[in-house]
Amino acid sequence: MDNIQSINFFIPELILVATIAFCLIIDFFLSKKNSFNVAYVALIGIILSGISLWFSSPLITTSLFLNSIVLDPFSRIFKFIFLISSFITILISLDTSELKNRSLGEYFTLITAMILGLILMTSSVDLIMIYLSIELVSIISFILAGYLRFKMISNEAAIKYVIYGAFSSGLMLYGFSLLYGLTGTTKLFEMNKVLFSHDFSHINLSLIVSFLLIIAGLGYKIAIAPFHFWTPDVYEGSPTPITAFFSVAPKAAGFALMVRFLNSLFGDVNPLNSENWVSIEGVPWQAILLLLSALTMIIGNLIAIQQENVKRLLAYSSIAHAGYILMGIPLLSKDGVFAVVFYIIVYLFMQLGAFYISIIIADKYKTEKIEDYAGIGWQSPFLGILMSLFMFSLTGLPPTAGFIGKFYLFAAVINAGTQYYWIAIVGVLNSVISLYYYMRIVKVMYFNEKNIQNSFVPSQFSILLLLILGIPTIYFGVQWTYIHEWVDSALKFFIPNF
Amino acid sequence: MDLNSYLIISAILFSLGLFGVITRRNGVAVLMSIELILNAANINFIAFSRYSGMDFSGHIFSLFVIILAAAEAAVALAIILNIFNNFGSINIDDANKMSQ
Amino acid sequence: MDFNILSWLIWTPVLGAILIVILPKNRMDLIKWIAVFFTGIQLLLSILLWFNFDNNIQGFQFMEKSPWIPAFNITYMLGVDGLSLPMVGLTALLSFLCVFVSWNIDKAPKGYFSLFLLLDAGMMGVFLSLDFFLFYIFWEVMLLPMYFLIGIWGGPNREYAAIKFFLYTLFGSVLMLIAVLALYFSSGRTFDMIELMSTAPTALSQISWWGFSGVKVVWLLLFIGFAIKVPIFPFHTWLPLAHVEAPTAISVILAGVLLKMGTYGILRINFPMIPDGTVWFAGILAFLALINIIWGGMCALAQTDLKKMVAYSSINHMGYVMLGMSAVVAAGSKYGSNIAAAELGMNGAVLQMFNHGTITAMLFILVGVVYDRAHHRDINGFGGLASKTPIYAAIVALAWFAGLGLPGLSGFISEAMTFLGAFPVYRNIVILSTIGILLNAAYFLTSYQKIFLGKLNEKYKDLPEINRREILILVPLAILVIFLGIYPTPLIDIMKTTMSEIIFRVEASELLVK
Amino acid sequence: MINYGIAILLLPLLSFIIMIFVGKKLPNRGDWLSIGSVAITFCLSLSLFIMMLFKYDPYFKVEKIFTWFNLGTLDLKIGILIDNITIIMLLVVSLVSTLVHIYSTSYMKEDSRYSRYFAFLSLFTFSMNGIILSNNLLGIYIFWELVGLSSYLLIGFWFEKESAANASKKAFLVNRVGDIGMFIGIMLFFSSIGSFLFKDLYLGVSQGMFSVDTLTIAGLCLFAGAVGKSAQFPLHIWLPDAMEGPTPVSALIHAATMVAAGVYLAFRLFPIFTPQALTIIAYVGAITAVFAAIIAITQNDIKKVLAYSTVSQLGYMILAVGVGAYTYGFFHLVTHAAFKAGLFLCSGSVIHAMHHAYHKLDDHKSDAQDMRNMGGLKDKMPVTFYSMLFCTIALSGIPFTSGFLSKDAVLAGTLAFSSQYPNHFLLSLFGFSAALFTAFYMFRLIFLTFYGKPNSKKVFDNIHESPIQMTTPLIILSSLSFFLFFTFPNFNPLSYDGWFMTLVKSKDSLVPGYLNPTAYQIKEEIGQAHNLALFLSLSVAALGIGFAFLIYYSKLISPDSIYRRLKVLHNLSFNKFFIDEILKKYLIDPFLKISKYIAIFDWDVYDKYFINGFGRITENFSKTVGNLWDYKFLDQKIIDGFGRITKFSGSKLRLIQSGKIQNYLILVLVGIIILYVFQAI
Repeated sequence: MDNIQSINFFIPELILVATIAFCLIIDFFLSKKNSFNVAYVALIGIILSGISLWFSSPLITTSLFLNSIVLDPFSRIFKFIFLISSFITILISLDTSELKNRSLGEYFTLITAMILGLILMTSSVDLIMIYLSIELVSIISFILAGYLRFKMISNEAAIKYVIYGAFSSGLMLYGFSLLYGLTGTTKLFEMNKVLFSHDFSHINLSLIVSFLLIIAGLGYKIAIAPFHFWTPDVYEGSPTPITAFFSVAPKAAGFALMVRFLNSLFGDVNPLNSENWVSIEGVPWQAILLLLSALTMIIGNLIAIQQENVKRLLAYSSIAHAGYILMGIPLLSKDGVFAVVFYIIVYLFMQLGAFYISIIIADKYKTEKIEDYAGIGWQSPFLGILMSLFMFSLTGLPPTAGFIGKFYLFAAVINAGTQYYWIAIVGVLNSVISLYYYMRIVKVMYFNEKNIQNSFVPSQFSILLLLILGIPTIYFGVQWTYIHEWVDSALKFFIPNF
Repeated sequence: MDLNSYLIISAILFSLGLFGVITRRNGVAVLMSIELILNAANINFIAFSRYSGMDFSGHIFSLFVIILAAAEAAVALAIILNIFNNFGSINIDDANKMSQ
Repeated sequence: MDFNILSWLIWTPVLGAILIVILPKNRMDLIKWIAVFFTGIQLLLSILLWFNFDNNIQGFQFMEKSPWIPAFNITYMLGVDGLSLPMVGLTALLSFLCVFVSWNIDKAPKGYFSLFLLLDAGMMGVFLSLDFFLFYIFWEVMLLPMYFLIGIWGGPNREYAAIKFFLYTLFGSVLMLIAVLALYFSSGRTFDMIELMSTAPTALSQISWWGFSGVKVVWLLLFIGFAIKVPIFPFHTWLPLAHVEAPTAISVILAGVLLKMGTYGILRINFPMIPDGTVWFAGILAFLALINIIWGGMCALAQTDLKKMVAYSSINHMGYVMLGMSAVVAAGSKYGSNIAAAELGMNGAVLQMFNHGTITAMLFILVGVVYDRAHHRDINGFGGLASKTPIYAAIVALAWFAGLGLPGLSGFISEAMTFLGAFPVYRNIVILSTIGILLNAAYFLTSYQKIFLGKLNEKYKDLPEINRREILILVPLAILVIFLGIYPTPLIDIMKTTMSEIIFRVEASELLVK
Repeated sequence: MINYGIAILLLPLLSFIIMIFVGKKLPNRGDWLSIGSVAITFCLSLSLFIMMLFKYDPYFKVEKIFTWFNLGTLDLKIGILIDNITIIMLLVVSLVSTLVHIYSTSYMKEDSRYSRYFAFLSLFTFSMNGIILSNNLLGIYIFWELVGLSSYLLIGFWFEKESAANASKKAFLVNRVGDIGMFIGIMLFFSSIGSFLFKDLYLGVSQGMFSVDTLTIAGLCLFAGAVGKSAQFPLHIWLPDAMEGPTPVSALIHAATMVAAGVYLAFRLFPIFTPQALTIIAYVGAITAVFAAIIAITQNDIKKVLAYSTVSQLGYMILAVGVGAYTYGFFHLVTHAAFKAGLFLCSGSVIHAMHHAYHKLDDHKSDAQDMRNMGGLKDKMPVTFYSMLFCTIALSGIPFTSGFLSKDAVLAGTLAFSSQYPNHFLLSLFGFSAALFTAFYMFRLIFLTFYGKPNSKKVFDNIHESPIQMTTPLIILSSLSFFLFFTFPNFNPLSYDGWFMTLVKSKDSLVPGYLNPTAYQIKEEIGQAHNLALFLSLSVAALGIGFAFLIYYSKLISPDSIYRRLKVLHNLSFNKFFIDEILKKYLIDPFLKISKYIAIFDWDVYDKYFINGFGRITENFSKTVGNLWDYKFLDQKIIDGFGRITKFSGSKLRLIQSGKIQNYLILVLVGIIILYVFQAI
């Protein structure tokens, strides 16, 4: 479809673009004190974009802008994920004291712009577009990470992030260039055809090198070991709402991109045989990804055990979660992709919820230390119960959504064949390890009593927001048929060949 | 000159970039090294595009890369400026509060 | 059926829990009476179920089935048979009694009783669900209230005990999850246990893992999950800790019901679904039973903490259950088609599960009684209490003798059945296991003597006698212990059809053909 | 007939249930209830007995089988069997029990747990009747343990005494050792036959369902139960300690009835014992008989002497089973029940009197059971004295007593066996020497207690004859030692023919292959050995009594000089051959120690280091990874290592200073390289 025709299918994104522009204009007229009002503009824009997305047909599968972007139900789900997570992040940002009394116009504008980048990441099928969207997200991330300009650690986070990010994208770009040289095209589907129609065994070295360099670039985005080293510093230095956002949305986009990139590049995606696909030979990408997955879970969990700071703990644990999710990608099956999408959806709610509670508690008690959470379960039963719920869900205990997410992941692994059992065992054992540190928070909240008897009730805004995050966490643990069918139907049209 | 010469040059550039990124203390120098890596990729793109002769997407790609590199450099320099204001140095390893 | 009695059994306590959560904090008495009311209803329902149960029908009764997640073929499916019915009765009875046991909980009773009711629902769900996924959900859901109940209301070392219990059991259950999924996918995507019983035996043999047959791998994964609950040596070390630290009522539930879940799971899932694995493992199971019996008995003998001794005695007693279970292979023609022995072993095992439930409940309640009064549990720290508290001493004597397997009390007949059942197949193991009978007597009598006999310890000359509430809690258990010791037929009649069915399924294994 | 049996079984149980719950509140603390129930039991037994005498049928048998429970294919059957042996045993038990009940009303009058005592006695009577009436091994095992329970409860009745508490525990545990053997035996039989009934057992054995070896082992396993219950060597250790219980209890349980249950079991099982098993049984019995008798010689506690005497006499009975003269063994069981119960009750009477005397003098230190504190009680307690004397005569085997008849028969049996198998001559040697020692120590007891000078005048003055409730049972029991009661239509005091021997007929062995001689052959041989045995037993009895007379009555030989001369022997005997100490040192203590080690291992090693080790490994690993994070390891070792390596190679890379971010980047590159290497593998 050419560019003009494509516009018709690009309305949600266009609304976002308009919102970004509008935000910038509004911000111009607002004083520093009132600059937070830009958030409402952004929220309205997100809602409008969401509505137009909602009413766009879920069944249309086509490519836009001269085959550089696709429109498919798979990316549609992710668009919703980004809209919801940014919506919640903006709400959280409005509530936190960390960002009080700052000029926030650009902040909200940047978040909105980031959504656009994320959306493009999930729909790109052209190397150029992929690179562009990744850079769009990255550059905005650098700025947001360093948004607290006068805070040393925020600066530090930003410089580390920017150097790491630029370096990684440089590596990835070099990988792209090799891939381009091998296949002579930048379009993923054409590359796939070339890879399957030619014998690459004599030059498989360059293919592998380019694959590894690209994995390094993508791996940096989703923070899998050993490309995760920036994560803790950046997560700690960034404003907490941004940390929460980073641990969900760019990760989701990275996974979406990875799923699309790897499956359309290396997998013989035949829609007729949509259960299990065939991989090209010569590149052991599945084994490498499984290894990375295991490594990521183990490292993420092991370092998370050490943490005394709730925010850092959640940041590290998000690495472990990336490891779990990564498990579903190399399976080359619909079940695997399904599980990845499902897990990301439920992960969105529980991770944001846990972060939000830590923000509320940090605002109220001025602490992020785990031991200072003592007795909170008794002082504020609402926060205690919800925090426990999020912890259970992150651990993967029924009847929470986190369990269902893990369940589908393991189901996909088991279904893929006995040769994958080992990764399932590594995965389940890691969730046992994760129980230890997640439960430590619950333990401190309930078992270690403090003498503080005054009870603490969060604001109504917080309660509402927490319910928005908490109810899906429990409800999807009990009844997830809709979500299952939604994701399932989306994957029926996953990545058709053009 | 054939394709291989370009590829060798780009590989050398890439390696130099890597070396510079790893060894330089100065933030600006690190950024410059990263530019080397990007340019190595650019050379690749153009060489492949020229010698494989299929389409111009390689050229287009390298144009985009140049633009994005500029944008990235702008943001990075702004951050380095900020670092300089806060830490009084543009040595990136001086910005190391968290690990202490 | 219009009245879904099984659903009511599970969800009644949940209703109670919700009601308690809604109530204001200061209505202490009301909270307790609500707990009494809802567990009481559950008990009545289980009695109703007991009387409406038809002993002669093979398979499951009172089945309920409704779709839950059709996309993944997960259903909400409940049913009861001769294996689960005794466990349901035990759960309902002990839950009801334990509400009274925890009458004096004064630390956050609202939280305690609501969690307790949730625990009750979870246990009931495990015994009633016929959908493997549902089973797994209940299995894990039960852990959460347990974690809090030990961690908040437990003894001095409660945090450690709680997390250890949690980690241990989660470790087992996640391995079980893999097995569940392997079963699901190899048998044509179903969690329906009844269907799995017919499809799984052949389906599993078609997969293999690193050269091991799927039968063995899946059997072992399931087994580890269940073995931790039983607990089977060497997965037993959470038990003494958790039992000692938990409050009395929770110890009762832990030992009385939770341990049974392990053996219940093996009997419900491993045995009928993977008969080949069962046959392959039966010998090791018998050997592990021997170790449980001897190891548990010897550890109990050496304890100075009364509650720890009782906890180790549970390890010892669950060994008898496993010994009886291993007898199932006797039915195969390889072992002379000794169906009578298999029947003895299997019925004995389930009978022992029930009897140990009642006996150990008495033991823990009695330990709780003395702990409430003396505030310690050191066996050597008492002496001569029998002259001060004769009624208490008499009830303890009854429980202790039931524990050591005195004929006429329920423990004896089930232990004897397990021995008699396993004997034809595992002669040497059974002969060695009989040392356990001696050990039982040794540790129970030694502790009894140290606490109750001899000169009265002057410290306790004002020790109050057991009170009426405590006696009333113990009376139903004591009646059951005596009645089933003399006349086990009502219980055996319920389970024997199901046991024959399981034996028949295991017997069908090709490994058992001569 | 079966209804009689059921009534006999259940009446004491009923009395137990009522007594344990409401006994204290009943008038007279409920003793009438227990006595009444046991008296009715006695009447029922007596009527059965009379019926038996009228029928006069040696093969009389009534059996009723119930299904206890059904498991699908397996019917678990139990039931009641009444034959002549049952009836005789029932009569003995209910008679002794009734008398002990009556005796106890006086003996235990001052005890605060009076009603509980009677409840326990009822429980015992119930369990003992259960053993007798059972027609199956499982039933016997069940009641076997239940008599163990009542024995435990009654030995430890005065549980405030540490020694009583210990003794009761010891009794239960030692008995359990035997019971385990018995249970294994039961399992061996059951696994082949699928039934516990004697009937099926006999049938199975006679059909040759067992090899001789299996049968030997199974028989010996069952016999282990008898070894425990009947206090045979080496499980005899509990019985002397059991004397910590009230004396009437010792008389009933530990002399007359419960300990004889082992003999009763052996009697029931005789037809299935193989020759090998019987030989071992015979030796166990013989060793026990002589061994316990030797110990009895040096004991000073009046009850201990009687206890060892009981052990010794039980050895006789077992010996009789072993040599095939098992009907004579049973005969000895019955006669012994009467006079040994009499002896115990007499000793109880003495102790009671001594105790009261000490009590009056406010002396709580002196031992009322020590014979050295007694002496000359003959005139003060004439009824007790004459009863005891007569029982002693019976036990020593003097003609005109029942003891003479039964003991003589057993000895004749051993003699016959030894003449048949001369290499087993030790059996009869042991038998006769035990008879010698028996006569000696029993008369030593009589002389020390009733003759000579009283040890303390004050005590002596306060001694009184016991009340009528206590003396009546003494008279009844001692008179029952008169031979005529057992030989009724036959008035020859030297021959044991009579109703008993007619009605209790021995059975042929059922072991296939005719390995054992038939009952008729055994009877013939014993008949031939009878005269020799008569002569020998009379002479050894006379010898024993003579020695005792010389040493303890006329004091012609000083006991001290003998002690000195036979110091080692005396020490051994006095200390019971150190069996308890040996068992404690080499079996019990090590076992307890192992248990302790295992518990410590389980809790402090296995759990702490192995199970928690997983946690610790995870933790340490995470610390290591965490340090890796902090670059203590990676930064210092690997990265600096690179520097060092490059420095070493002389390049100009010394300017390298790894900043923090650069470390990350290096790790990325290292990661990629590792992955490359990995994929190549």
